[in-house]
Amino acid sequence: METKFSPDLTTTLGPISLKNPVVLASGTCGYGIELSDLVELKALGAIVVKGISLEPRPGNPPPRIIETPCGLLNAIGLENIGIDAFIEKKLPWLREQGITTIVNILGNSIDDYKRLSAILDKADGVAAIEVNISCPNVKEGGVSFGKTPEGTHAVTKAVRDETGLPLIVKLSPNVGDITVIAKAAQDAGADAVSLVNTFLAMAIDIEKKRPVLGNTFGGLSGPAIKPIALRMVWEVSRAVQIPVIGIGGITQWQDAIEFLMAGASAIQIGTGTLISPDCGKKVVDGIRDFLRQKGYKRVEELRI
Amino acid sequence: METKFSPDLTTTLGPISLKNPVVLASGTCGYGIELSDLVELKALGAIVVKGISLEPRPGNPPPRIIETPCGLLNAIGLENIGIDAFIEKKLPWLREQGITTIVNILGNSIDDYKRLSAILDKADGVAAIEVNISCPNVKEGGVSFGKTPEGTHAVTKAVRDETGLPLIVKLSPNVGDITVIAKAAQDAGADAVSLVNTFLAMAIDIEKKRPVLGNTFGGLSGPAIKPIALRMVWEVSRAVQIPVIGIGGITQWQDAIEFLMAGASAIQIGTGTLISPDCGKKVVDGIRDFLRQKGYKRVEELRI
Amino acid sequence: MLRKDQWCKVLNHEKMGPEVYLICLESKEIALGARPGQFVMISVNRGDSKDPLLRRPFSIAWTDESRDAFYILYRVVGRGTSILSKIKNGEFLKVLGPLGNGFNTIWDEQRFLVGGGLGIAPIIFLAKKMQSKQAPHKCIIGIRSKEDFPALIDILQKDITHIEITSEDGSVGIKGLVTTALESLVKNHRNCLIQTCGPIPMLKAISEIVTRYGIKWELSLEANMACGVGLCLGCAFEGKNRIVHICKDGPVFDGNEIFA
Amino acid sequence: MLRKDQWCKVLNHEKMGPEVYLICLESKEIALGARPGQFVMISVNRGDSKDPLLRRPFSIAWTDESRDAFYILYRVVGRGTSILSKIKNGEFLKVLGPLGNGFNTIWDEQRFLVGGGLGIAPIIFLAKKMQSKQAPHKCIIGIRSKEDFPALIDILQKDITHIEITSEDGSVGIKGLVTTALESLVKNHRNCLIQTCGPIPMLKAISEIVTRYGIKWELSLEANMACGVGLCLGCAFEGKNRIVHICKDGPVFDGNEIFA
Ligand SMILES: Cc1cc2nc3c(=O)[nH]c(=O)nc-3n(C[C@H](O)[C@H](O)[C@H](O)COP(=O)(O)OP(=O)(O)OC[C@H]3O[C@@H](n4cnc5c(N)ncnc54)[C@H](O)[C@@H]3O)c2cc1C
Ligand SMILES: Cc1cc2nc3c(=O)[nH]c(=O)nc-3n(C[C@H](O)[C@H](O)[C@H](O)COP(=O)(O)OP(=O)(O)OC[C@H]3O[C@@H](n4cnc5c(N)ncnc54)[C@H](O)[C@@H]3O)c2cc1C
Ligand SMILES: Cc1cc2nc3c(=O)[nH]c(=O)nc-3n(C[C@H](O)[C@H](O)[C@H](O)COP(=O)(O)O)c2cc1C
Ligand SMILES: Cc1cc2nc3c(=O)[nH]c(=O)nc-3n(C[C@H](O)[C@H](O)[C@H](O)COP(=O)(O)O)c2cc1C
Ligand code: FES
Ligand code: FES
Repeated sequence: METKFSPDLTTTLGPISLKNPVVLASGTCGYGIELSDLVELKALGAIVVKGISLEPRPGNPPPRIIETPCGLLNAIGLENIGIDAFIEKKLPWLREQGITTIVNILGNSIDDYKRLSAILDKADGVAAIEVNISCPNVKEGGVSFGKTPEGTHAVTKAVRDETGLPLIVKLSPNVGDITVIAKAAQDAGADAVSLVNTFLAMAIDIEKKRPVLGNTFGGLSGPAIKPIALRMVWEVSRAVQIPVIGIGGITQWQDAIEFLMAGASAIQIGTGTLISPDCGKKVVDGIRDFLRQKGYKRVEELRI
Repeated sequence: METKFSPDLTTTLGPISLKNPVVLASGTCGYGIELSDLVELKALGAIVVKGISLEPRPGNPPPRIIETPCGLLNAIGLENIGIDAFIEKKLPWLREQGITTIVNILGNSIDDYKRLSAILDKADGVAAIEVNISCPNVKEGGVSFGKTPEGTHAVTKAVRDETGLPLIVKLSPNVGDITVIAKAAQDAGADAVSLVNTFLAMAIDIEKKRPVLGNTFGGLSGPAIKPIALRMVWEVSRAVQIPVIGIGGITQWQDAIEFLMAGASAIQIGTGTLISPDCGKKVVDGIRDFLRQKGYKRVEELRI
Repeated sequence: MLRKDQWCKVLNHEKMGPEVYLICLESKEIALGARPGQFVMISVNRGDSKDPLLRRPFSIAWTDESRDAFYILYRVVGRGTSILSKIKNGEFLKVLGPLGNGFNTIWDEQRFLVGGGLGIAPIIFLAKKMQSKQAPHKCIIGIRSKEDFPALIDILQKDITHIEITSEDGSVGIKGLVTTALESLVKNHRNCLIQTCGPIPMLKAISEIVTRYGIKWELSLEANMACGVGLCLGCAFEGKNRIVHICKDGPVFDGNEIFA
Repeated sequence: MLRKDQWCKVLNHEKMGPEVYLICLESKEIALGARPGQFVMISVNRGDSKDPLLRRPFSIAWTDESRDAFYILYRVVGRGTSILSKIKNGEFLKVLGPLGNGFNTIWDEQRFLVGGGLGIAPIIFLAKKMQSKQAPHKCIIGIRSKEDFPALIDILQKDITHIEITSEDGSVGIKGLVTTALESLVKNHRNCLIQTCGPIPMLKAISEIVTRYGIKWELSLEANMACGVGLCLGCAFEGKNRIVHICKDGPVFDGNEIFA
């Protein structure tokens, strides 16, 4: 009964084209190499490396993670090796492997973002920049830009002015109306928006009578947040003209289909990879089978 | 080894005092009577009845509920019998049973809230009014007030002017900074704030290629949201001087302790009762045992 | 009301077909107090897991007073039923019930008990009740194929005297739809009561038959449920003139209140 | 690296004490390739449940090459281990491993293998390895009481030749703390290597001993983990001069890098 054709899984995010819509999310696939013996990274649409800042960052004091019902609460605090070490030590391997690499960047000031983009603009092997203005786990900078349309516009424009690289702006869900923020990113020249980053949340250790995480607050990810993330992707897809990358709680192919139906052009998997390194690969296979079984020829036909 | 004293479970919410801090949340305990053969309602601090409007409301088209990972997505649409039928048919029974009854009200306009409060002000057996400005499941009115400090202030003040009854304002989590909204409620004369209501969310039926819920969007509740709700309660408790009632994903006594440690003076259980009618009773017992075991004499000593 | 939330021991759990199971649970209260058409809400999550979060509603398929037991017949369709299918004898399940109104059991004339697919569960209970009361009845079961639950068909053919089975593939009983069989029977029994449970298309087909012949009928409905006891108002169903709540107004309704 | 994500069959699952279990899982790769001190990440959720969400890390307690099997010794402390404890023989668990670096196994002088509480798991593996290599070693196990896992104590006393047990309540071996026993042994063996796993207070006490006598030591640490393979940076631990990541830099560290 099944049609036996091979559906076209490619998807375009403005200036870039991916071989399939499944991308590994920043902070959950290291710099790629950590996963390389466990999964074939080239089978994925792309990977987004751990958020990079100008200087190396040590991250937050432990404990940094705790499980919650169907969720993961983390306060890594953007520990990373810094842009120079990244370009010198990590990027060449990614380039040689032919892995489509998106670089997630984070700064404390507009100037940080400018300098990071200028450096990446000259680097070899960067498919796109994802601007993180939405990480809830660092005190200064970062997230505060993502809270207002003005901040979002300013950061996006600063990066846009520095580089011709495809530019994705990653949005925070910790806002009243996410469509307003998405439009600001679009207006400032973003090629795509990705959403969502983690939800600001916490857990308390009742035996010790204090917050579990060293940082008090953390970011909530995983299946728990999927219904809220999906709603935001649905809303943003209807509010902007640029492509939307859906993120939040995707751990199986059915979740990915929901986001693609809601209007996403691609999806990212975060916590899913932490639980099962081959999550992304299975999602790719599942999407292909679903398209084939339903007779859809292209991913974008899924859109409601 | 355990000290065998009996801790004092009473808690005060401004003008009212509850025999213990465990309250059943609006929309999850009907009008009380539906639960009466399954649990002893008098063993609880109070119950908040289903949101009441001036006129009866039919609610949203089905399907109205769907399960999500560790969560419940609902779009009941505030189906209720209307204030007159409530006062005539439901309130007398609650009063006779000696159940501390908080009435949750919802209107489309400031005037609706005024009229509802005026009516309740004259009714017999109302321990407090909980003003719902945060239900995501109705198109007009309600939730839009809860989105801004101005709207929150206006509704709260209108109700305050009509009644001397203890006044609780129930906050929406679908905002950028919930402390701003909480302060607006406090400034307008609220005796307490309760938070959170449900998170605006959705699910898609991938076989039917359309949203699962008849209403497209629904409100997410249950353990999935607990870490976010807890963070909001922590923040609001530190931002206002009035008592805070913590709500969101409490299904066991340990959850309740987390909220009380975060700063809540009382807690409400919603989805927990739907899953197990005796959830509230078990939470009361668990809190008592924990206090006894740790040597706390009063609930408020839990606060961090 | 007799309803109660209790831990019930699994006395027996058997596979009836590729995806269908019959589970026998211990409960004196439900064994003695349940009426055909009533249901229970079962908590399927294991250990301290909070997912799946909600209980699952299942009709009581029949009771066995001699063992203080009742049966649930279910198909594995998703996460909850898949977890349920792995429960072993001797384990315990949290069960809230019996819930809902149940079918009319005090009708003196002929009655036709029509079950489609897994909707046969409450119909079996009703048929067994009528059989023991020696009330005039005929039970008509429509299934896709005997292959769906061969072991169950054997049980039914042994236990239910007045049974007629139709199967879409002809693998057991009459080949065809249950509604064809029903129509040929009711033609000569207009003063009968039809009591039915099954998929919506079957119910709609029956509604045409009852309208044609002016027959009384009762049907049992399904909806997603969170509480099963009237607290959440989640189990709404759009009847002909009003929204009904399946868990507290039903699950059994006068057919004419639901379909035109 | 040999690590792999695979379904492993439960060959045996036994209670060792009120809250302690020993589970035997089938895996040729782990049986042959694992080193003492390495661990695995086990997915404990049943069916399609998404809660508990994360895998749980457990040390490999020992391997049995003849059966292509490895053992995990664990205590029920929360939701994950409670669900794990209900797994039956013949069921399958998803296991990622072997992970982490493992203990130094190429030291020629005397070594003292010190395990406290459930930290004995990787120490047993190491002791068995040293025993088969006939390397000079002594295994010192400190527990609260034999009552915590009587069945395990019997196994250890049978299988591990150079073992000394201390118990806080004196129910088995020497009454007292493991560190007291250790100190009296190392006094005369300064050119030894201490390899240890156990609760932080025990590690701190050992750190005082090693400082006093200037002894080399390795310890195995624990932290909450999401991935176990270096992706999330969640398993950070504040060492003396730098933050380490337990899953990829460890779980075994030079003791002097961690404690002053
Ligand atoms: C009154 C009543 C009696 C029922 N009796 C039986 C019976 O005897 N045998 C049997 O096999 N099934 C019966 N059902 C249907 C049964 O409840 C569902 O098949 C079951 O809930 C599916 O759970 P799942 O986790 O496997 O599926 P999932 O699809 O994973 O469930 C997701 C959610 O949807 C709900 N859901 C999915 N399908 C249904 C459905 N058809 N009806 C209600 N809720 C649903 C689940 O309860 C859960 O909340 C009955 C339903 C009702 C309302
Ligand atoms: C490298 C390593 C090896 C280990 N080896 C063993 C062993 O051999 N035997 C044994 O009994 N235990 C061992 N542990 C501890 C074991 O992982 C925890 O006891 C277990 O994860 C608790 O899970 P839970 O769901 O029952 O507890 P919960 O408290 O419900 O777990 C909640 C969360 O906290 C994490 N967590 C809780 N306690 C610990 C802990 N002590 N270490 C790490 N994470 C924790 C869980 O993994 C989970 O993510 C080891 C831990 C690590 C890091
Ligand atoms: C451990 C961890 C680290 C993360 N680090 C980053 C980061 O460096 N930059 C970023 O933009 N997002 C980061 N995120 C957010 C994820 O990329 C993703 O947006 C979020 O986890 C939601 O997706 P999920 O539910 O699939 O995990 C991190 C998430 C986790 C769990
Ligand atoms: C089925 C359902 C109906 C609800 N109806 C109302 C309502 O009428 N008024 C209101 O203020 N909140 C309503 N709520 C929100 C709850 O009172 C509570 O704020 C929310 O569910 C979060 O708590 P929980 O996670 O414990 O369920 C409803 C929630 C559910 C699940
Ligand atoms: S399922 Fe809750 S009211 Fe019917
Ligand atoms: S547990 Fe993820 S990096 Fe160590």
